Amino acid sequence: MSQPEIAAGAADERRETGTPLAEKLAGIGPVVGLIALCILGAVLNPDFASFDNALNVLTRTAFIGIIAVGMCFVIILGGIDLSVGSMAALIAGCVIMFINWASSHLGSPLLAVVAGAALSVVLGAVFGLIHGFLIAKGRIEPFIVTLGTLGIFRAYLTYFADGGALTLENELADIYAPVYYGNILGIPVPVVVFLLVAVVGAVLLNKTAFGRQVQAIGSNETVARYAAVDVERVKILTYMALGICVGIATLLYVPRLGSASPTTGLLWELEAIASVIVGGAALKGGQGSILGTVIGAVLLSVIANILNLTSLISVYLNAAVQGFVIIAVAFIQKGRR
Amino acid sequence: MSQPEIAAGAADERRETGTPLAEKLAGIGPVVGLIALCILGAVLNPDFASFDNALNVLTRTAFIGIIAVGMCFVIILGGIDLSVGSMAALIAGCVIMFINWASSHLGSPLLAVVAGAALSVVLGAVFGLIHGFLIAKGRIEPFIVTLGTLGIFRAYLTYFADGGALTLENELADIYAPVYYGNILGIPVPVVVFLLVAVVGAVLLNKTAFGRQVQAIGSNETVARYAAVDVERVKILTYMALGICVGIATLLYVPRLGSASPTTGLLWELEAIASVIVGGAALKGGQGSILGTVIGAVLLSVIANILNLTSLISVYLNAAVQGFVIIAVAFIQKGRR
Amino acid sequence: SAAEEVRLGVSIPAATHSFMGGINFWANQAKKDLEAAHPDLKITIRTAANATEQANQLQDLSSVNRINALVVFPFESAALTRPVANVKRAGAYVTVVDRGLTDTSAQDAYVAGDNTAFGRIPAEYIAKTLNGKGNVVALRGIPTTLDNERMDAFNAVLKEHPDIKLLDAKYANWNRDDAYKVTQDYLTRFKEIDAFWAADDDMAFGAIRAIDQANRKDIKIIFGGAGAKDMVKTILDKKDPRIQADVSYSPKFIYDAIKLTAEARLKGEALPATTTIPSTLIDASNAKEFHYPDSPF
Amino acid sequence: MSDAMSDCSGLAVSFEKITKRFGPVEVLREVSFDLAAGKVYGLLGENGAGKSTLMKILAGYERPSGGRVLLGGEPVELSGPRDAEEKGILLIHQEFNLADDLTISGNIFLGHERRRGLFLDERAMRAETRAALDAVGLRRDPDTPVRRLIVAEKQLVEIARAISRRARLLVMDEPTATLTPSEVSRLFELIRRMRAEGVTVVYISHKLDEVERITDEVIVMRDGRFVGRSATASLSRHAMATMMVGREVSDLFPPKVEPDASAAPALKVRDFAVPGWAEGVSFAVRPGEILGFAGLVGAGRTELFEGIMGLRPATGTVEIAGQATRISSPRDATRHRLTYLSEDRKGKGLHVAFPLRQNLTLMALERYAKPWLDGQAEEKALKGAVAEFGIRAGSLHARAGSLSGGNQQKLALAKVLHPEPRVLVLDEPTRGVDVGAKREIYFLIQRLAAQGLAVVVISSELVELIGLAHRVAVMRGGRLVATLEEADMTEETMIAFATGSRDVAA
Ligand SMILES: Nc1ncnc2c1ncn2[C@@H]1O[C@H](COP(=O)(O)OP(=O)(O)OP(=O)(O)O)[C@@H](O)[C@H]1O
Ligand SMILES: Nc1ncnc2c1ncn2[C@@H]1O[C@H](COP(=O)(O)OP(=O)(O)OP(=O)(O)O)[C@@H](O)[C@H]1O
Ligand SMILES: [Mg+2]
Ligand SMILES: [Mg+2]
Repeated sequence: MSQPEIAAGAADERRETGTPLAEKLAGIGPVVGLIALCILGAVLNPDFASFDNALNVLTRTAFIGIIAVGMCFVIILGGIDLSVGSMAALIAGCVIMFINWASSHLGSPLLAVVAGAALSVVLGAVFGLIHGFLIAKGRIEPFIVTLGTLGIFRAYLTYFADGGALTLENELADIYAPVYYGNILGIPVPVVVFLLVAVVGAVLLNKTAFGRQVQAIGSNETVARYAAVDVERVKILTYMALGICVGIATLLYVPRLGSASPTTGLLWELEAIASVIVGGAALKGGQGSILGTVIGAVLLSVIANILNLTSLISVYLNAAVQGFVIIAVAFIQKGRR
Repeated sequence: MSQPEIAAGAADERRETGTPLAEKLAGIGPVVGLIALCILGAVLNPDFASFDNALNVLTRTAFIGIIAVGMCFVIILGGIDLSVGSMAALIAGCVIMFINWASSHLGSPLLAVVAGAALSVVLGAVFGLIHGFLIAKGRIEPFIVTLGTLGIFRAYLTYFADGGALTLENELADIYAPVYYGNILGIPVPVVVFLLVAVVGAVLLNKTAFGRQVQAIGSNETVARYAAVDVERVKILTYMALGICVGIATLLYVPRLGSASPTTGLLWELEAIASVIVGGAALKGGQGSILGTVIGAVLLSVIANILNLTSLISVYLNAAVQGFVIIAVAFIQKGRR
Repeated sequence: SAAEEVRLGVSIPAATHSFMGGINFWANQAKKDLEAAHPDLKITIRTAANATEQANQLQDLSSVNRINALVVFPFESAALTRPVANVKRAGAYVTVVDRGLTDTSAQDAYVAGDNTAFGRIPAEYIAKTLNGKGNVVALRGIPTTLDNERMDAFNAVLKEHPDIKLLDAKYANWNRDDAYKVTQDYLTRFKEIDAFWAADDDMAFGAIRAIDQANRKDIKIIFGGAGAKDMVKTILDKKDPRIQADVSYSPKFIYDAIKLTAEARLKGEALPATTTIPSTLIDASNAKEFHYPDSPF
Repeated sequence: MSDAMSDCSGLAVSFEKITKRFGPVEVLREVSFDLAAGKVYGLLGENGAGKSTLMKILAGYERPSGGRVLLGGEPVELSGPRDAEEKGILLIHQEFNLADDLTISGNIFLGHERRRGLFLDERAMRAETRAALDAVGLRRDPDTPVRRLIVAEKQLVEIARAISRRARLLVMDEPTATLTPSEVSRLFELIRRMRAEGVTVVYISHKLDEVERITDEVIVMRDGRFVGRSATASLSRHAMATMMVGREVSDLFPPKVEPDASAAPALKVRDFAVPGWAEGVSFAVRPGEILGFAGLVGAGRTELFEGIMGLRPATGTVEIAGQATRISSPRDATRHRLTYLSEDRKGKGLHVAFPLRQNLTLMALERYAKPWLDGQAEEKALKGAVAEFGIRAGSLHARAGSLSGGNQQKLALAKVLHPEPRVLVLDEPTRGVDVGAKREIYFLIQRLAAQGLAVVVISSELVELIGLAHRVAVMRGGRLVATLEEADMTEETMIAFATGSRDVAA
């Protein structure tokens, strides 16, 4: 039987003590990277350190962050989902079409918006269910399934939008707007939702049988099966959880621009996966943390934010700086592995 | 350390003593998918079955196919490389700049082209070496390293091209053209090179100690380490091998379009990885085959080709059809796992 | 001869953002209208996600669909030159749209968009409206030759107005979300901005959202590009004082190019070597002409 | 092959004050002793005494925290297993170290591939593999992927791998834990041959009869310390056990408590078949009864029960407590309070990367999720299990993989008992467990049975079956050939049925 996690840690395995103090310290790895980056940002541009900028960054992290929380489960499970960006785009498109249609058919625009928001989550759950079903019951590699649906979801959005953008009617957009632009006690709604999702995710992962079983399957599927874990069911639920996260993210996304186009959600999958991995998970499954994921997501948007706030180098090289920073952060915290 | 293959395949684990017939049959899985698809193609458009069309498809598969052969090693090793598309783009850019420069400095345009082609392979090897080094010695997750270089490579190309395109001078393009457009005994050069790379890859994987060790590391790194396999060295060499494949693919690509721009090679990584996985490898490492990979790559381009040759459905839905077919093919051959 | 059937191939980029959505729409519209009008015309449309795929499709159009006329909107000028030349060599009549090939002998006719005007007009408009003095920021598209042309033209005009300062120009990838983020950060960074140039209406939509959210009153002009229907509508209805003008770059030119090519070929005629579709300033006075409510763009 | 290396004389080893710490936990404390060349040493000690760790240091897998190792009188600093191998030291691991995706031959030559020019010399490797497999008595094609092998076969491959190298000193860490008597005899034949050639052999085992049979001298460790050595001939098994545990070990087996003969069967299996593995198997276990399963490697016992647990496609009827049930997964089985301990501890039994607590409670998580997992209750359960099963771990938060082999086994046992089953199937329950702990496990099984639990014990140790079971079923070639009552349970009869030298009786 292969035990890659031992493999990866063969060297460190020896040093391991009893109490996972080292492990706790390791969790702080990404935090250190984040703090270092923030200090750098503040030095380069004092505006970086402003409260408003912090809220901007957190707010825009919310979509990817929420999706990344779901992705964290899938990656811990030993799976992957490449379709989240397309899924978000398609859900956004469907929700917009639905709200536009419903406002005239349901009578109340507010009701239409609320129903649309609910639809967003339901669609996410359904798409996740389909993924989970194909992967768990159909026994197809998650990479293949979600590569396929990546194309399918985006194609249908493009089809519905006729290649252009689906746009929420103005009046409806105004009703929906507070969901993105509003505040709760001074904190933007998306940030509040992001935090909620992260907390729920962390509780689910660490405090429930489901979370434990996800980790068990990712660590060693055979052992989990022998230990009476209902592997298929847990897999399906995990992909559904990710779908629901995508639905929630989309629910927040729609009021931001009030539109969905074929470019919506492009490459979100890479960002979400990267957040999870930067946050300390292994692509092989079995390990990963929600806190790490949240920090990973914030870290990635802080890099982009700092680059936007400064003009240190040629615009062409922004992506390069981003690349270097990602590798450097991963290197700093590799001790953890 | 999950062993889904046991979990899933407990049934096939029979009392067989000799060569596992089932496994040999399983290797045919993708072939069946390919044949089914070809029959479909021929029914939809008789021109599909023409020799010219077959050569066209094979020729254009060559780039991704060659990269996929290298990717197959990396995936068997248990790694991944997201940067191949950007790497190809950057190499193409550098080679074009070099040839343009060298034709006036080296005196002979032919020499410039030949030197440029060699440079392509050398650059690939160097980039692969850097990846291997960061992954093996730096112990950073391959996903992170190559996500980083994905950005870095493309950023530098954009920088060199000043946001536009780097273009081979016309006269030089004509000298270089036969490398893509030429034939050897009626077979297009890229197809010949593709076959060569595949054969070399297959031999390397199955007939050399290196290939054996790649499989061992992907299967269980600790075991390989305990068995005195020089894990770091093998990892570095594997990423170099992929780099060289990217170099060879680029060498063939440059004469085709004669230019490199920031959009060159976009998403090639997904196509290459998909070829390998459709060809029967597992993303977890340890298993995969070159023949399967080649068939996977051809299969993916046949799908696109059939869609090009027919106008069954809205153009917007092409990607959806592609997605459905990929999932269906994977489902048909899942018995293999 | 006029009797021969015309098999016209149309090769365009896939609908990956709204402008290309418009191109797709108008190409399909042309197919519908023209095939209905001319029974001996067969139009085959192919959409490609990148230059390589477009090269593949050109090959298939030529060798398998056996087209004898081609209208191509190249992904990249340089990259598609050779593949288009191959189609022409196989005997097809080639009309290139928007992005000229690097070797003009590979095309029979060229229907050009005016990218220089696309960059020049907003710069002139901004300079004039600000009376030659103020701060400007720009949102660029995806790094491409055509984006460079537009930016260069924009810069060239600004050079004549030393008191207008271009604070920064970052890529927002013709994408609403990226434009929204970059704009947010511009707003954090620059306290005094007079004008925004978003080199595409899609990006302008993202920028407007961010500006409204930040409640910034210093911005007097938001200038997009290409004339998306919603933007034109805004100008027409005088809904937003910041948006009073746009520059046309209508995806409808693909319709015109297909129509011209098809009709010319049916008669066995050739097109003029170059037809330039001018980019003009859209403002309240002429916005009506640029409003296509049925198009997705 | 070992007979090809006439030039290699055995290695003499001295350990000098070897200390090993894992973090704050000290597992070896100034161990010093010498091994002379060309002898067979038995290394004894309780679970967690540090035997494997010491041997890993000798073979270059671990580095000592203090002290040094001398080879032939020369102090050496081993940089890794390769270095050790070059000096002629080979270790057969207690836990398997095979790459599942490679073939038998690929594994045996991993890192030492034979080449002809640039290419692998498959023919030579295959031939050598076949020879090595013959030597250990494994009749398998060298091209079989290791993934398909059962535990015992993997063990034989491990042994074959070690003997196919040129060893001057061979360490075998519980090589026979899953082997049946015939394989063991063959292995001993090999060891004797090596000794004759001058190879030094260190033999670690908890099977004292084997130690008695094969070793020249016994070295005993306790709590990370060297406690004594003695010529094997001068020691009785009883004395060995006493030396190991540090106190008197009384009867290994508890007195048998007869089950209630009138009780309805707790598990009744009829006409059960696992295609390719077992056919027409029928048996029943009553509450309070301990039913042993004997057979040679390959008899199909493991597969039969994996079939019953819904882990393999199978046909036949299963009744639990009188009710016909369809079991399609271990989950169903657990719901019917039937649990199974796998013989493959690392591959199927434990999450080696998880801490102890998570392993222990995994099968009975519902009990701790109300709805939030109650970490404290889990912790309490762990403490209870540690006490009840005598699990010795440096720290309760350590990963299960860092436990010594025997302690992992105890944890696995605790895990399958955690859901409080009413029928318990134990496949090799005392694999790698020391005498003291074995005795505790036997007493535990007996106690559980007395409380009404029906127990099936699959074991390769016939003595264990005789001492523990009320009845023993013997399987051969996938068929149940005999069910022996208490009176007929002798090693001879069982072997006779298992090998087919006696005809079907019961
Ligand atoms: N990698 C490790 N990290 C932490 N502790 C370890 C590690 N490896 C071994 N130990 C501890 O060292 C002690 C000795 O283990 P070792 O495996 O040497 O015992 P052993 O004598 O071989 O026992 P057994 O008979 O059960 O195999 C045990 O308490 C074990 O938990
Ligand atoms: N005649 C044979 N020659 C070679 N291999 C054999 C032969 N008979 C059986 N085998 C192999 O032995 C294995 C059967 O092991 P199985 O797990 O059924 O045994 P078991 O009764 O559970 O033994 P244990 O539990 O003691 O390991 C199979 O892999 C089978 O291929
Ligand atoms: Mg041990
Ligand atoms: Mg067995």
